Amino acid sequence: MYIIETKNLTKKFGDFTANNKINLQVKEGEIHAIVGENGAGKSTLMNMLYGLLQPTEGEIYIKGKHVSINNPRDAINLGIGMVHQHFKLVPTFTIFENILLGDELTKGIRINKKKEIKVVKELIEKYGFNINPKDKIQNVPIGTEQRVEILKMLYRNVDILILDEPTAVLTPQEVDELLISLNELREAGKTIIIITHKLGEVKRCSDSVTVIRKGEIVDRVETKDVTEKDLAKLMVGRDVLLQVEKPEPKIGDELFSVNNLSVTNKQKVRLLDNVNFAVKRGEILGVAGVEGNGQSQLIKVLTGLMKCTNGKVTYKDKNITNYPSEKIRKLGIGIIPEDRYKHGLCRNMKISENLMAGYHDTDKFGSTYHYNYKKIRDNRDELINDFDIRVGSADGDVGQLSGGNAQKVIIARELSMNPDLVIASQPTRGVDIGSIEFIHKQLISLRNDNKAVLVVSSELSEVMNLSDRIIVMYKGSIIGEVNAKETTKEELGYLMAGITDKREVENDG
Amino acid sequence: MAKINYKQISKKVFYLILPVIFAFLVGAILIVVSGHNPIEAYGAMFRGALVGKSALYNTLFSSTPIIVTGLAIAVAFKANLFNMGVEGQMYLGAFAAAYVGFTLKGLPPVLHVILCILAAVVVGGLFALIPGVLKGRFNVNEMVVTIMLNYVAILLTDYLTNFVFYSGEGYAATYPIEQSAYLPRFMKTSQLNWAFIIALIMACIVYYIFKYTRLGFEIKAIGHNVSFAEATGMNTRNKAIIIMVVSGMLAGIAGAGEVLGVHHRFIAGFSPGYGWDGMTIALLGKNNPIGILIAALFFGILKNGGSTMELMVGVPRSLISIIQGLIIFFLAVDYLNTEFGFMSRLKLMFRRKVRG
Amino acid sequence: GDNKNNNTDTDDKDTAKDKTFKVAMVTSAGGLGDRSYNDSAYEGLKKIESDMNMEIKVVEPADVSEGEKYLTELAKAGYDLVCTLEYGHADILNTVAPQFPDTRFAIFNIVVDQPNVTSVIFKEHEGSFLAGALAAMVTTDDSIDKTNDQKIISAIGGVQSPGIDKFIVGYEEGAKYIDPDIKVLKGYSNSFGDPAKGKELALVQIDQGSDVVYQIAGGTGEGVFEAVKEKNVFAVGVDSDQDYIVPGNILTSMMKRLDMAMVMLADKLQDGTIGDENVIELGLKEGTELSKMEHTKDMLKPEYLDQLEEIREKIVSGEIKVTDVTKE
Amino acid sequence: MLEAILHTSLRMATPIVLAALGGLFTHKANVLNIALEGMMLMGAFAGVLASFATGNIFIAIIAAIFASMLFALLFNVFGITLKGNFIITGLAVNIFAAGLTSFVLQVAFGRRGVFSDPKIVGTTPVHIDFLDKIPFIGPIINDHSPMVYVSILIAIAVYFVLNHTKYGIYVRAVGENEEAAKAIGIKVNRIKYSTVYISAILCALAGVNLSLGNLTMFVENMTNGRGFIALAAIFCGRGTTLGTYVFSFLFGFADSIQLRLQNLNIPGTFVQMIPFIFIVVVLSIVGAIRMIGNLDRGIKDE
Ligand SMILES: Nc1ncnc2c1ncn2[C@@H]1O[C@H](COP(=O)(O)OP(=O)(O)OP(=O)(O)O)[C@@H](O)[C@H]1O
Ligand SMILES: Nc1ncnc2c1ncn2[C@@H]1O[C@H](COP(=O)(O)OP(=O)(O)OP(=O)(O)O)[C@@H](O)[C@H]1O
Ligand SMILES: [Mg+2]
Ligand SMILES: [Mg+2]
Repeated sequence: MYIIETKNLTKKFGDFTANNKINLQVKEGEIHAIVGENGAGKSTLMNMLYGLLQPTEGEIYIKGKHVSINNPRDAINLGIGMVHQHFKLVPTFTIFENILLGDELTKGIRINKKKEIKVVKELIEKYGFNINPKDKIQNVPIGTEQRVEILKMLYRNVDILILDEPTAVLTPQEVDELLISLNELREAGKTIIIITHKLGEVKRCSDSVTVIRKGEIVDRVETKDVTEKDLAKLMVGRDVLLQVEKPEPKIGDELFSVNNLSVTNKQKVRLLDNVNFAVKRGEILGVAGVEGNGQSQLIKVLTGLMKCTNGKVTYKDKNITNYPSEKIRKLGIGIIPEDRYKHGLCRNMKISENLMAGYHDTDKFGSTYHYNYKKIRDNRDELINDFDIRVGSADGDVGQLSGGNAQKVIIARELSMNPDLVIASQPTRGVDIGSIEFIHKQLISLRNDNKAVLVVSSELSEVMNLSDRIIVMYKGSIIGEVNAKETTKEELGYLMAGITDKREVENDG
Repeated sequence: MAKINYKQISKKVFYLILPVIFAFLVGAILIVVSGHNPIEAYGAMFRGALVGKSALYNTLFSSTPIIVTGLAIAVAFKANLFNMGVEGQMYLGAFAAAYVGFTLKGLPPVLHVILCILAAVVVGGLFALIPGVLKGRFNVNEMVVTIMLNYVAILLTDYLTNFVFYSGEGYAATYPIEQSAYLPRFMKTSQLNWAFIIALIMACIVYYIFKYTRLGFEIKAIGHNVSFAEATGMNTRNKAIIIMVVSGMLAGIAGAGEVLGVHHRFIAGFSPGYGWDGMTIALLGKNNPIGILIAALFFGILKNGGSTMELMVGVPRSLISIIQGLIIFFLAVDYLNTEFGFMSRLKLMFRRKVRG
Repeated sequence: GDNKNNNTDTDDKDTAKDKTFKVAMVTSAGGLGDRSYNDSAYEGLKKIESDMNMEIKVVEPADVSEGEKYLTELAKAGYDLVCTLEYGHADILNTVAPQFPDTRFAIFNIVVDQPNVTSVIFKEHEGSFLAGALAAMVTTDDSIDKTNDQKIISAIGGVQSPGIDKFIVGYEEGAKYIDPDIKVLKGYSNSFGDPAKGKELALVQIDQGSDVVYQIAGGTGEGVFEAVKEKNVFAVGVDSDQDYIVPGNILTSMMKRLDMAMVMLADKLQDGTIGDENVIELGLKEGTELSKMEHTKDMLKPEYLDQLEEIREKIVSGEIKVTDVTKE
Repeated sequence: MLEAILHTSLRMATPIVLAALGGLFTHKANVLNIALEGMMLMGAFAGVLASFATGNIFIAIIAAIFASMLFALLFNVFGITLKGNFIITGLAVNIFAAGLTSFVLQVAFGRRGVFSDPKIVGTTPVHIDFLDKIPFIGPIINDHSPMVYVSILIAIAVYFVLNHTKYGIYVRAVGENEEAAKAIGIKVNRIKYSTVYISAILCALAGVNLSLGNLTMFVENMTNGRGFIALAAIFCGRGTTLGTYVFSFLFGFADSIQLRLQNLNIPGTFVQMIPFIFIVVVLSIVGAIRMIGNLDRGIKDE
């Protein structure tokens, strides 16, 4: 007897079949993982379970009962809660307001804020999260948003919790904490469905796994029976390199340097504090750090989205401090921004248009006064092919692409312009392992060509695998630098937590 | 290339015509209520708007100014900039054209016309520069500023017309422009004039800008996602200013067309709200120049046919705006998009019923 | 063209007796329902229909640019007399009238020099002079409970333009003629259809001591009437006899007898004399006058009316010259 | 003098305040409501008709609300259910309302332009004795039509509803992140509908205030752009209740100053520009101050 069972569940978007005759089976009290490539149809399936999408065909059984879920309310009433891949929170509301949205506590008609805060505080304590209920969502780091989403569901006392890529945006510590929490929840009798691209996490926390490929279930296995490699193969249909090979770096001249960079915002908060570093040709410099320690601001300043209040940025011996992104790209710097759908792409524009944005005034697409549509289309087809972007229709909007494929559009655009330096922020967030392999290969080959990469990632393993050198940011400044080959996760962890004298302590002793 | 989907196209046409038919039906009821014969009334409308050369010409004449204001608004709206000040920019542009029209004397006709239009373009653009700069530099809501400046523009032209350049002929109008600044007509019995050709040229230019130029690409990107536009190097602050100015320039041309082609002088309060009509037209035409031409033509038919309906049958003027309002209601709906939602909802309801 | 025109006129004279004439009227931008200018003309038109058995038609173009179509179509439809109340149609008549030499056109308040166009000019400044004089007489008259002892009166125009200032300046001159110390407050509502603004404007003026408020502002003026009713002071109506709107509080109305003018035109059309005189000026004698003051006459001292009559004669005889600001 | 100006300002601002407070709800739900003008006009019209027919001001108010809500229904059906464009639908409401009012006047009552009649009952100004004792403030807020006091109460109520009730939270959630609201099971369209109805009710009151509070008549198009000024006030006030109120009042204030200055024989046209230029200047200054120390590039979507 399954707590969730679907029979021949099918979802079509127009002529495109996103889910084809899916028979999902989840047992009560287990953690069930769903894996699959980008665009395989995982989110679509979950959205149907949560009432956000209506199936084209097929049936859903919850606790053995045939149900029709027409909206999230129905789902919640059936005890199903969902944390979405793209968070659904109201930015100007506080954490407690977001958690209680739709279930406010009132006194008469007036909202009882005091009581609400108290209730939410208790809830937070119960699950051991470290967040302040009175903070506004727009001011908290993305990891906190994740927890708010989970709390929102836990407050509603759901039996079944669906988590769509919950770990994509978390730091390793946060991931550990989350997995522990999930375990506790299972212990408490809840059923959990988790979608993730990180097969290590699947191994660590799940009881069983369903693998989806191109909208169909390929296999359902018990976690203990498979290895990460097996899963990867099931997903992609071929063997996947879990770590990309990297030859010894051939370090060249200094290409890019940042001197005494500082940013003080309107509220007189110092977001960046005297940041200094340099990137040389032939190397990949990684920037590690717990989210919220100034990496975002650093990238914003370096990519021309924000102005610094102090300091100097040099590229090829040219002072490019406070250059807007237009000029930065012109100098041969490729930009892979942190926020995919805000700064990297435009959902409502075509794939071809997204593939030219930022370089739309170069003669690659015709002249400034006349675009050549053949060139634009050729560019699109070439990049879709070269970068293996999986599209339903090449003529469609980027908004129709799955998260990972959308990211590939950015990568394709920036790398195809032959940059000398790439500034990449979270380049593989939400991307499936096959694509991660691909993106890493691209960045490394760039480095091998005597070019350089500056990469920021909250994913420690990514930083460590990819970089030659790593700098660690803490509270807006650089707290330390390590050699990627020699360092350990522990060492980085200490630095990220702001502890610098660790090594000295060891040496002394 | 995608193959032509006839089913899709015929569906599109069907859903376009359906609302018009519906609006006319409701209109027919009101015509009966007002004591007239709807068949006679609509017949007059149809004849007045479409039958015969001069009727057709008059329809094109009625759509001329709103083609241009529609384009002016589309340029801004497409970039998500709410330029509600096209009316005011048009007034100032019209005044500038009239000023050059009556002050410069003895110029060859073509040159004079070009100078007048240039003046309108410059003045319309400069006036739109104010909300543009306020938006681009200080992030001041352009919708509010343009609404406010409309009043200022109209008051200012009123003043100039009534006191500085008053013709002395007993009504609020400036001196007449020189004959050399006239935009000639195509035939004596219709007011259709070269302003229409200018409107078509503007539609082509805007089409070209949207489709083939960097500015067009950036307008689209800014309209869809400003942060994305900024991050991909489009300098949205300066672009906001430029886009507002381009919009204002087009508004100026709309004004110049009225002065040089119709009134041959500036008349205070000459516009019955072309700027507002332009807004509806831009939106109905989905900010697309071809769509705008079609929507403007449709409005031209309504207006020209409407006046024939009043002249010939005596249907009250207010009824024409009621029918117009009704049609706009129905056209506002994106039937193709809603249709799917509607059908699937019906199906769902049906399914639920069957299951009990 | 002239010769032919004369010929048609003679033809008309012969057939005048048994022909049903058709008269059409095109309203000004304000349209019908302004209870003044357009409505007054429409009154005349209706009289033409009922008393003279002519066929009539009234139409309301949406804006000035439609004027040409309306005038052309009406001429084509065989109307013998096509009158337009919109001054903005002057240029248009210059184009349209020559195309229809057999049709008679008439326009008001502006002169159009075409053989088949009759221009009817009202000397509103003269009537306004009388209204101003009367206002000056009553403003300090303590036998009337609606006025105070301050020498302040006022005027409210729809928009600031020579066309409107023509009324106001005449009014001011009339007042100053009686008493040079009279102060005339002026305000404009920037709209002919904003009664709320009109009321506020009037209230401010009344607050500042005005007790006779002259409105030349269409629908905005309706608000002025409300204000004087509320504060129990006087207003002066315009264009048609508006005294009835707030009986007792509208001192008088400066009537522009468009109704009479319309009837006069129809008369001339009937007896074929309409081509005799192409510019008709209607001053105090013929078409501009104060209302009968049915509701206020009893409040006024008889000598006021005598004095008004005296002034009237002086204006008619040319002894008093009233400024016409539109002619500058 | 100042007292008198403020007294007038309050009265002149009231229709704008009411319409703006109504528009605030739709604004918060992210529905651009250009139809304020048309709804207000319908309210003014229906109020006058009902007052004429029954002589009862309460029935007049209810009729006004009813008529205005009918137009809100149109707006909802076409703008929200059928997903039409809000701006077009709003403009259509305005055109339709203008046409319908004059059509009904003409066809049913045989009148044009103005509808006034002694049978039309308006509201009478309220005199509150104890306010006489308060210097300065007393004369400003005393002797107004009841709608002025109602508008102040409504402003407080709007503040309370938007910030302290479930409904207010839902409206704001729908406006700020529709997806978030949907995901939690809030009926997004129902919330949007309701905001349009609320704005219709308040616009009806604004219209009634215009046609039966300040005056006792209907004149075609008598709203004269006040709906758009109200919309501007909402944006100027950055969507807060207090801000909206303050800016609506400022419009009334600038307008009443303008009326007074006209009588000082300064050229009328330029004096009449004062309210509009004043608002632009205020916004520019506020904007410039906000830009100090701003580090982000690019324009912002508000
Ligand atoms: N609204 C939509 N319209 C058209 N196609 C859609 C729509 N939503 C999803 N798709 C398509 O359906 C497919 C499945 O999408 P889905 O978001 O379920 O993928 P996913 O497995 O969650 O991928 P990822 O791991 O990248 O999140 C994709 O190819 C996507 O392009
Ligand atoms: N739109 C209108 N509605 C009602 N009455 C009007 C209108 N325009 C003018 N009038 C009336 O016309 C007379 C004066 O108009 P006049 O032509 O002298 O002024 P104007 O400035 O030309 O007006 P407009 O600006 O509307 O053309 C007055 O009797 C006034 O009441
Ligand atoms: Mg997904
Ligand atoms: Mg006095």
